[in-house]
Amino acid sequence: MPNITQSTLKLTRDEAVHLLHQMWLVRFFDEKVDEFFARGLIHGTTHLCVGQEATAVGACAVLRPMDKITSTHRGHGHCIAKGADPKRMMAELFGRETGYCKGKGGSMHIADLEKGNLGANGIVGGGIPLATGAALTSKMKQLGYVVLCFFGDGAANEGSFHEGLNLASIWKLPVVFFCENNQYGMSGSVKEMFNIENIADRAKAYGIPGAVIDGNDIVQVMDTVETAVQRARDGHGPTLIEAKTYRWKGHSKSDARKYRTREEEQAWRARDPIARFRALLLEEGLLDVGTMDEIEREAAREIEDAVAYAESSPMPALESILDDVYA
Amino acid sequence: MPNITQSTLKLTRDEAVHLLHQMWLVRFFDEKVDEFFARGLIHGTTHLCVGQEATAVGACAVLRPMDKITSTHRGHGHCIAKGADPKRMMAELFGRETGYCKGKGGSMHIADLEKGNLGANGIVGGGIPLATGAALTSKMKQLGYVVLCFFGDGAANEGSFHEGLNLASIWKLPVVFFCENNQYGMSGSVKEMFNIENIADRAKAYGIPGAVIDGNDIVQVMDTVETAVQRARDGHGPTLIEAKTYRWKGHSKSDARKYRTREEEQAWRARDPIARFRALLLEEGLLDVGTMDEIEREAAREIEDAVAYAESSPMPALESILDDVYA
Amino acid sequence: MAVMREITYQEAIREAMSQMMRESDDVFVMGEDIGVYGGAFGVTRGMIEEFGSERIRNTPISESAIAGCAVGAALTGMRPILELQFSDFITIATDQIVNQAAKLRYMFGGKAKVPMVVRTPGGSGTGAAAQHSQSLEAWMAHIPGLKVVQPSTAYDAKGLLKAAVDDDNPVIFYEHKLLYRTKCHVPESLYSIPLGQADVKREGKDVTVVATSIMVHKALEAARLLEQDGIDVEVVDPRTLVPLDEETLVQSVKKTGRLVVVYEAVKRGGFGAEIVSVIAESEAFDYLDAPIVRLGGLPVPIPYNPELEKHAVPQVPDIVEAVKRTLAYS
Amino acid sequence: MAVMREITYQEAIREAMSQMMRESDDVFVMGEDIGVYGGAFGVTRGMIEEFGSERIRNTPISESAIAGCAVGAALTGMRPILELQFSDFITIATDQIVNQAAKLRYMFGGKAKVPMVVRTPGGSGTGAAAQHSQSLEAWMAHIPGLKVVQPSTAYDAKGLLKAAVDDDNPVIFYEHKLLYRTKCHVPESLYSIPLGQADVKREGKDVTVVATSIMVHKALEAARLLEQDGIDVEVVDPRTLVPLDEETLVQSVKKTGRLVVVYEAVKRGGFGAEIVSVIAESEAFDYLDAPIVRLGGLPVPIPYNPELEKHAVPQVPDIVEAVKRTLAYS
Ligand SMILES: Cc1ncc(C[n+]2csc(CCOP(=O)(O)OP(=O)(O)O)c2C)c(N)n1
Ligand SMILES: Cc1ncc(C[n+]2csc(CCOP(=O)(O)OP(=O)(O)O)c2C)c(N)n1
Ligand SMILES: [Mg+2]
Ligand SMILES: [Mg+2]
Repeated sequence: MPNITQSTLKLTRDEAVHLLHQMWLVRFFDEKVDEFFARGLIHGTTHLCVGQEATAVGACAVLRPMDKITSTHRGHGHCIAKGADPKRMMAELFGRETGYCKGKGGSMHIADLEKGNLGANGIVGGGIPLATGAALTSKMKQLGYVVLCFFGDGAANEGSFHEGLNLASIWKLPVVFFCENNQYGMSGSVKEMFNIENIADRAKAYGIPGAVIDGNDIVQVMDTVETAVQRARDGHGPTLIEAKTYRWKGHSKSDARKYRTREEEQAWRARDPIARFRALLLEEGLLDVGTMDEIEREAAREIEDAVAYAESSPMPALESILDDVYA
Repeated sequence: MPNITQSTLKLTRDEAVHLLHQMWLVRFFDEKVDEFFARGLIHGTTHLCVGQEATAVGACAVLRPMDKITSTHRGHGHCIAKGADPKRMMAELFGRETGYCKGKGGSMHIADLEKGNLGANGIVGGGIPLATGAALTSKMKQLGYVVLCFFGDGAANEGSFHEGLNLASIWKLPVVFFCENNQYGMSGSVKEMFNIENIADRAKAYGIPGAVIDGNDIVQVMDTVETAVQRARDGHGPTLIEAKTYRWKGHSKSDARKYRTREEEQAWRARDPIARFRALLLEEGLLDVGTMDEIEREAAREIEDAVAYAESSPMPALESILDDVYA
Repeated sequence: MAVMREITYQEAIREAMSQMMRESDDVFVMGEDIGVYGGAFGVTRGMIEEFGSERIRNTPISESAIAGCAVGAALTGMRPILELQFSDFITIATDQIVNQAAKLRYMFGGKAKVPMVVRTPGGSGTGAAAQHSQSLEAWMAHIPGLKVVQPSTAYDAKGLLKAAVDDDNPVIFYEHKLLYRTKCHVPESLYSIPLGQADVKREGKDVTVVATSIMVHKALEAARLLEQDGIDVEVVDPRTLVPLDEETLVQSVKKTGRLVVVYEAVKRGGFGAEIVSVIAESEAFDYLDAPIVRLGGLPVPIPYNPELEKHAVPQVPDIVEAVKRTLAYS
Repeated sequence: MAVMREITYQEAIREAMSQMMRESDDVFVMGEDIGVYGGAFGVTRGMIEEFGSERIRNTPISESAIAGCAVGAALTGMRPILELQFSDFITIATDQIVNQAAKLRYMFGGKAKVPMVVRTPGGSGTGAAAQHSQSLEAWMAHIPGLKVVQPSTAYDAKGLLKAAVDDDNPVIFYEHKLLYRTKCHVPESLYSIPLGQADVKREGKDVTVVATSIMVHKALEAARLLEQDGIDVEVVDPRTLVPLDEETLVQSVKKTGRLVVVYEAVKRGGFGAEIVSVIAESEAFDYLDAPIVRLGGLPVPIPYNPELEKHAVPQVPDIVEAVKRTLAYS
């Protein structure tokens, strides 16, 4: 089985700016959502990806606009990284007519088809066969796009993971399976739910390459995904990437986090993907502190704008409830 | 990952007699069923295991009476090997009241709970989670039994395979997963449906031992299963065994076998598990030809008796249709 | 007068698929053993020879992935036809059909469409017992976002399949195993029967029998027998459960004043209950001269023994008796 | 007089499970995040501390395997309670529940039994949108071999759960997310409410409202409002859909002559259709003074926006209006 080798990616200054900006957007978006949930201003439930910015931003950064992603319940980061407008995302969380789903989908169902985001999914593992099907279209119509399929460690124990990866492998479909292993499902630890060290070892069960990477290192993420995407685009089929990372917040709105220790959380916070990227950029001399601080402030402003947009957007009309069931 | 090593099993004469007898019972049973289907005397559909006698008989031979099995749509061999009475099996195929399921189940649903056969299953892969659950009972109640779970190569691409093996592994349940890889699903070849050489390689995905064996060599089957059963009984959890074999007949009653060549079929017929076992017994001097021929005749007689029993058994009363839906 | 061509239900379905595949590259078929094997019931026989293995895609035994794969392909511009080998196996692909295919468009605020057809054989009568003989169409009809079709004749099968493939929504297309070999006149050229139009298979004035799938044939046979007793039965075949042509049903009941609903699925909770309710809530209620009679399957899994198997679902004499019962009521 | 203890629906379920687990080693619970997390809705909170991780088994996210594992355990002598985190996820475990648990006994000619309970929360109202808010109980009620329970109060939940666990058959036990925090008097000691006994939650003579799960509460509230207009509503809660206490429903309708059926599930093909049909076929038909009125969910996936979400299912004013409509009919 071929193995993915890591090389050091060379970033341009513009790319660095873009990536850092995106990471902050993701972080601020979810921190804002967290705050609004706590204040009871947002309805339903939500799953925040604070701490996981490097996987979403890094993986999407090496995709072309025509490439597609499938996302998960923890999907705000993927969505922003694939180019969505935080305004319309926030509007969706506020249940507004201007939201990506006209207020009908909410956090777990945001999709942005124009940008190639085939949608978050409320069913753990539900997006895996969908990604396979989208890749089949690419192959059958020779469209040249690749599908990047995000899913969590928990999803890797669903039957859809197994069936989807096998199907993609035997049909050599242009899809990259990207597992964000944040160590837990809702509360189930990977240590209890798997009897193997690395989820990526499962690649062998389908005869495809597997790679285990540090999901808090955006450069490694980009590097690995790029190799896998290229492989897929060249017609050699899927790859399974496992990125080790951590969600800083609880699973969803009400989570006392009894299943893990505060020490463990601290240790992972010390591996903050944004701080690490900043340090790298500084070290490499690509961006200075002032510029980076300004990028951060700019992202914070955009999220404030998104909130203002959402708050001032109209609610959907009650009659709209019957629309869009059927095409 | 630990590996299973093969050693040469020492058989007693009695054991040899028993095994050979069982293999013939299985063969004659299914050949008789084939004939009756062709003559339109049996209703429904059937899946014959002619050519696969060594897996069913060998695997069950090393089980204790208290151990359990789960079986498949191609389950007559498993059933006989676990000690069922061919009379009541044949009666079931004839839809009679004296059948194992009172005529309600038919070929795909024969179960013999007293002997530890938890049933054939019409759903490909359906028995895998059931086996896991039966093993959980053994563990929770400390009953000491092991569950042997039969399934086909095709079933190894069902989500239930993945989920079931993972669950059994993380809970270290006393179950042995035994894949009868007869090279095809209904028509799908393992060459097309898998991108890996050996299905047993999937054991690595669950952190359990895997073994690939010649499923037409009954001694190898017994040897390997015994090691796995011991491991399970000792509390070390499941094993995945893949036995390479072949079904001589079509998938079910109407199958033109266009998906494979007559040459391939001939090559596998040349590896007849019964002929090979006979040759071994002769070579080892355990049984002579005359004795072996008599065993064969005796088995044939038993199957004739089974047919007579089935034919002379009463049909279930129409009113019985409402019985046994609920306990 | 030219002799009208008759082909089987199975041939009609194959012909419709082949003609649509010739017309559009977006249409393709996926499923287990649909290649050289021709499918468990022979429906796709010969198609791989014409269309090749890229468009007649033999799949692994992975119902959940293949259903989800069809959804993903539909979402991105293809028009897949998924052959699910037995309709009982929808139970393995339920999430992908019910939570994904049916809901994506709505959840996404109308931005997506999922034009896919799941063709799948339902029903009992082949001796395949409880896990291969169910009629679970009521489940699918309960799900907003899905359309549900149950053709009873070769003619309807061809035209409805064309409409289903042309439809931009997921359509569950229930075939019946025992109908595959039934024949009737089917035009050679491709035609479409709109989803949501019931068909009055026999006009009558004394009693309305609403029947679906194979029960249409049993109802027609019962009607022929009842005619000898001077009873004039109207047989209405909804053809599609979703959308349901309520208007035609209501008009028929208003005309006859009596209603018998016949379906093969387990009576309890079957779609016939919805038909009864639609009538009981409608203006036809006032025209009813007798309680509605529902005939459905017994509350049992389908048994193997052939006599028990037949006994598990309504047969012609049951319909005859039910019609007489409703007429005797006063 | 002693003050009667009131506890929540959630506490009642937990108490029933704990008491049964103390009585029998065969009873255990399995499900996702039911350990220290206490389950997605907190129902099992504290139980792992008392019973340990062997009997409060935290599972991987593998709905199909855990359902099948429960079936296998039940078949061999345990009495598992499976917590399926959201009832929508039955779609992933459908085969194991419908093709295995429900049918094994029958297919095996009566030799097996599968005493397991699937506890699972249904319903909308929490803003979790289309994949987490369904009410699919009608599906399960359609399947011979399954029993289906829908408790509407803490009192009923405790007693029905006891009966469900004692039952030798697979029972699907639908909890409602919005009922978890509702309170009422619940005796401390363990008691059983037989499956198949409807409960007349309010006696009345003018109109019968049959309501299930959370709709029982909405119907009672509507009844209080209608009382002010001098309308006397009888509210009947079937409590179990299978077995269904047809007798109590029929008697109530014979008494009042008018029937409104209210359920949260999508109206089309929901279990309310079965209730309507049972009445339309029964001797109560002759006593009906108006068409039956059915109130159910709109034919849409449950939307996220809270106002739309409420609008998707029947509310108190809808029931008030429906009752008035049926009374206005003549
Ligand atoms: C099929 C299914 N089962 C269970 C759930 C409930 N649930 C939502 S998220 C989650 C944990 C998922 O874990 P993982 O895949 O690791 O993703 P993470 O939340 O860690 O990002 C669970 C159990 C669900 N939404 N879908
Ligand atoms: C879930 C499911 N899918 C499909 C089928 C139809 N079917 C019955 S047997 C079979 C092939 C099974 O192949 P394998 O597991 O290799 O067993 P074998 O028949 O070769 O013994 C298929 C596709 C089924 N019964 N159940
Ligand atoms: Mg996780
Ligand atoms: Mg096989």
